[in-house]
Amino acid sequence: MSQNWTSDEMMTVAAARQLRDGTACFVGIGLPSTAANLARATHAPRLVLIYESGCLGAKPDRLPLSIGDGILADTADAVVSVPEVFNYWLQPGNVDVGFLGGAQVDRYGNINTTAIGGDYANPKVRLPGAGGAPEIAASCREVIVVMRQSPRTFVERVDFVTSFGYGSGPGDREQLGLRGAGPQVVISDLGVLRPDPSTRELVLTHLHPGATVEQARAATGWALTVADDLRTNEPPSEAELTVLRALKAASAAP
Amino acid sequence: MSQNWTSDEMMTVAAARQLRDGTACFVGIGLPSTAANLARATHAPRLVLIYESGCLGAKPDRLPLSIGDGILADTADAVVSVPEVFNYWLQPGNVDVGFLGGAQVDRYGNINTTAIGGDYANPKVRLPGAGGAPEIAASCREVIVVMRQSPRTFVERVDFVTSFGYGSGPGDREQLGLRGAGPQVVISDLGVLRPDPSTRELVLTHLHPGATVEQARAATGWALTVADDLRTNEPPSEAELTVLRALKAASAAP
Amino acid sequence: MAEIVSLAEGVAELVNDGDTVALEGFTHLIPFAAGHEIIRQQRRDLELVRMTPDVVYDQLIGMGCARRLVFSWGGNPGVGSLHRFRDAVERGWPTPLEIEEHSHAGMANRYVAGASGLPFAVLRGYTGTDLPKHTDTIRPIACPFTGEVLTAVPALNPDVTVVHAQRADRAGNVQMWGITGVQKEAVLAARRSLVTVEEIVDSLDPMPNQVVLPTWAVNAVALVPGGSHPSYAQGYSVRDNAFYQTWDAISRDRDAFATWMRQHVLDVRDGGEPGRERRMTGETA
Amino acid sequence: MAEIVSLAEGVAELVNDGDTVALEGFTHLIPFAAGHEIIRQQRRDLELVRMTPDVVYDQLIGMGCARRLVFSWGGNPGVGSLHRFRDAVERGWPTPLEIEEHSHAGMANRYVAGASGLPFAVLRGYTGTDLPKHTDTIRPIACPFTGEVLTAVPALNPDVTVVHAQRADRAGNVQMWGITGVQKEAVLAARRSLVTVEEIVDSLDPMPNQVVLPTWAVNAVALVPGGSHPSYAQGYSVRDNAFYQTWDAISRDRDAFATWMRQHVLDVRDGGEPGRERRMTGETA
Repeated sequence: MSQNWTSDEMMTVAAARQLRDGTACFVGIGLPSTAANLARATHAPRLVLIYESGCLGAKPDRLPLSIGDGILADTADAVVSVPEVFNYWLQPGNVDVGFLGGAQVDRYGNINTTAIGGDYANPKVRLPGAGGAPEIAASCREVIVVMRQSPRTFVERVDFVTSFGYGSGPGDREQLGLRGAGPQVVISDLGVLRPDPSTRELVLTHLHPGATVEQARAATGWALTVADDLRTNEPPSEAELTVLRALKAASAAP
Repeated sequence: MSQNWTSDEMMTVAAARQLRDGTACFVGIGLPSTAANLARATHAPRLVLIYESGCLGAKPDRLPLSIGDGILADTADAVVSVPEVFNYWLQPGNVDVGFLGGAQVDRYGNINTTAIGGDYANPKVRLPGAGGAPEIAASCREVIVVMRQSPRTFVERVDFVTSFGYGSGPGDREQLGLRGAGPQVVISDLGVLRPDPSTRELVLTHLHPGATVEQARAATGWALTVADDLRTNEPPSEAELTVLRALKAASAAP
Repeated sequence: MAEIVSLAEGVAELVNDGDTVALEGFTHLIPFAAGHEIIRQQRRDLELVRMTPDVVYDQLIGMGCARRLVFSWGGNPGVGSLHRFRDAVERGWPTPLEIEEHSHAGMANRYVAGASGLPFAVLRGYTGTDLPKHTDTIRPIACPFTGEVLTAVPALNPDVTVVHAQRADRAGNVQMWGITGVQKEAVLAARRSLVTVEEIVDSLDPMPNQVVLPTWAVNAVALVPGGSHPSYAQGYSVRDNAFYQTWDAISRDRDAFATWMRQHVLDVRDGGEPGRERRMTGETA
Repeated sequence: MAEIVSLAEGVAELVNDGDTVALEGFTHLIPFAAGHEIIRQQRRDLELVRMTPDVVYDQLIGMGCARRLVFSWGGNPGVGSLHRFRDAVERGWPTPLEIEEHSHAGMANRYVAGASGLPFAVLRGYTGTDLPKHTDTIRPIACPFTGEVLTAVPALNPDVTVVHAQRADRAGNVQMWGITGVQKEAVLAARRSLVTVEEIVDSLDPMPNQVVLPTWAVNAVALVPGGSHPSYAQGYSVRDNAFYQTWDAISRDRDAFATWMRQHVLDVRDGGEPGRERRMTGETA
């Protein structure tokens, strides 16, 4: 049976499904924005999209190409300053879900978007850095991480902690006084991982259709634990694929 | 020679004359607002009026009847929030002149608008309190005080320091790290007082036409020093009186 | 998402005895009608918070709703004293009123800290004044980089904040413009919020200098045209300056005050219905 | 009061070698033309400050104008890396680049503190991350009321801030709308400021979500239509997303970069004249 969808589409659809209608979601550009807009166009019409450029409740009818795309301001319920979006909306815990990507995620959900290899002063690869991520990871009620899975991206320990997940395990977030619950779900092109409630280690709970446990293990830089009740996700529905592709086509047009 | 103006009009005119064109002035309602609008309508057309309600560069064509009068927002260059007017405009020293009144002013230019008599918990007279005054007195580059003069209002020591002038004398402002220069001039219905550069004590430097040193001494609660070169102010000009009365008439109309 | 309710329902659901309550609005958009409904529903032991108590808190205090007042300027703007406030502070009538006194800059920053989810705010304020001697919520704080000493004030997080705005849409998004004071901060700092509005419309056309509170940041919206009288709602009404002057005489005398409140607040049965507050205006003119 | 100047005059008067310079604009209204004029006037040893360095700082860094960068996200938005920034950090070309790295929330609050005349700001930030190990301008601070430990960052007070806006009037009052980012704070925090605008008009009609900077808060205004290209000015232009993608290839290679800069920036003699930046667009498309 041949699939009529790509693993990136599956990843986007799986991420979109995580978003509950009526919640507020802090959205970064790229896959998170695609997933959030897909959710709003399908099962979550009242999803509130918040962009760090200061657009609250943006309702774009195509995918914005940058975090400060004019269509976000044009369709927002309110446009506020960048200090305000961080201080009044993110920091006090008004945002339900934060959506983060990254170059590396580790066993405990810590994320690196700063530098890889070498040391900080002389990195092998210099990445863009923190942006809004550290405070999104700290203050959103929960965090969804989306990242393609490989031994270079799913690592035992990130080279640099840009955004704090569960640190070294249980109790670390609480000890630091972080208010949000941290990364509740990590979605890759192979499946879904969730933190074990007691160890906080990321555990494979779902596979996408067609992916195998062996593939997931091979694409993980630590000894991956697989949930006893491992499940397989529903493939993208026709409706999901149609909307997703229309969104992408509309934004590629200009 | 009979005067065709009242001592309140003289006080207002003397206050207006202190305002230089092109400066920014933090204005309270009542006499300060009248004087600032008189200045703008006569010698200082580019005077920038800032009201604590958040109106920057208000240009009312009648006297506003409250600090949040709609005409202030309608004619302002910008309307900002109350936190912003205090934090971004007053606090960093962006305002040249602060205009304060009060129930008591003392020998060293400290002002009381909080309580008179008894103690703080059981005052004889409870006044409105601080409002914007403490930070206006601290952060404006200079302060102009306007107050009718009597032994009850010009006192040796205020019952409560709501707004700091020169404390107990030289060096106090500097020691506290206050950035503004403090009260540079006090204008009453009898004349003008200025702080002595070395002692910081308020000294009578000008009398209004018709007022005498004896009157001023009798209306002051401390042993008033009179400047060697005591001068007499010019009476209100016809132009000043015409504009002042027109402003007042326009605002009484509705 | 905000619920559209009647004013009576909104106050009944959101304002409890003993709550810390902020009714904000800086001269403009003061939520008088909501204050009157709180009086009618006989709330007691409130900690009232407001930068400028104004006539609305003079009424709440005089009617015995408050045990404590947190404020920065307690006068009748452009007129003089708040006589019910003074009677409570100077003579403990009708009940003693505990006060916590700040400056405008301090109060504004306390709301900012509350809205920001921080326990305190930093400002250059109160320096050299007698306020810190009497107000425990003013403390020094040193800059961790320069060592300079500044002033800290704790966050304000009211149990409920009530504001008045020009408009809401049917989804409960709130829009206000003109002088918007500290209302956004006061609403975001609060655990619960109630907004009274002049109008409920299909969609909110953008306005210059608008402040928009999204529906998911507000608990309840009530339609109360004229709900800010004798204050005003820019674009809908003008400030009733004559009423503020009239209030001076009414409020000087305990009996005159009680009579006025009975006639214009307590005996108004249809609280929250359109036109009520406008009728009150006519009677006092 | 702001002076109306040419872009070349504005940069010559306000930007000096060794200055701390902030060019702000969050995706929208990035002052590219002013960055190019700084390159043409060969400023050196600048400490560049900006939340999102974007292509404009990639160009300044690649042309050797900067000795230091203070930032929070250094990528090509929607595309990937800033290759000139990476070349400077990873290989010290054309000169070594010292970096001071923050988060967006930290940078925004540093500007807020700068605009507020405070030496530092407080936030819930950086907790648990590796940033404080490498950035000395992140320190703990305790609440004087609750004892809770939060994070302090020092104020940013650039020597000069440059922003692009939609309009100014002839008196020099500046108006911008749409996504206005951190520009008000960056201008108010700076010792000097330069604003490039799409248009100079007789009077500024109010716009929804406008930010107005009064003329007395700005040093100089220069008319530079298209001055934010390849970023955009809402109501005047759209973002040139294709250019951002094209930049990836141009900037990967030192020689290709140098050639592009010579053709499109250095050899443009009439810097600041209307239409210049638009011509540049056409050539790269």
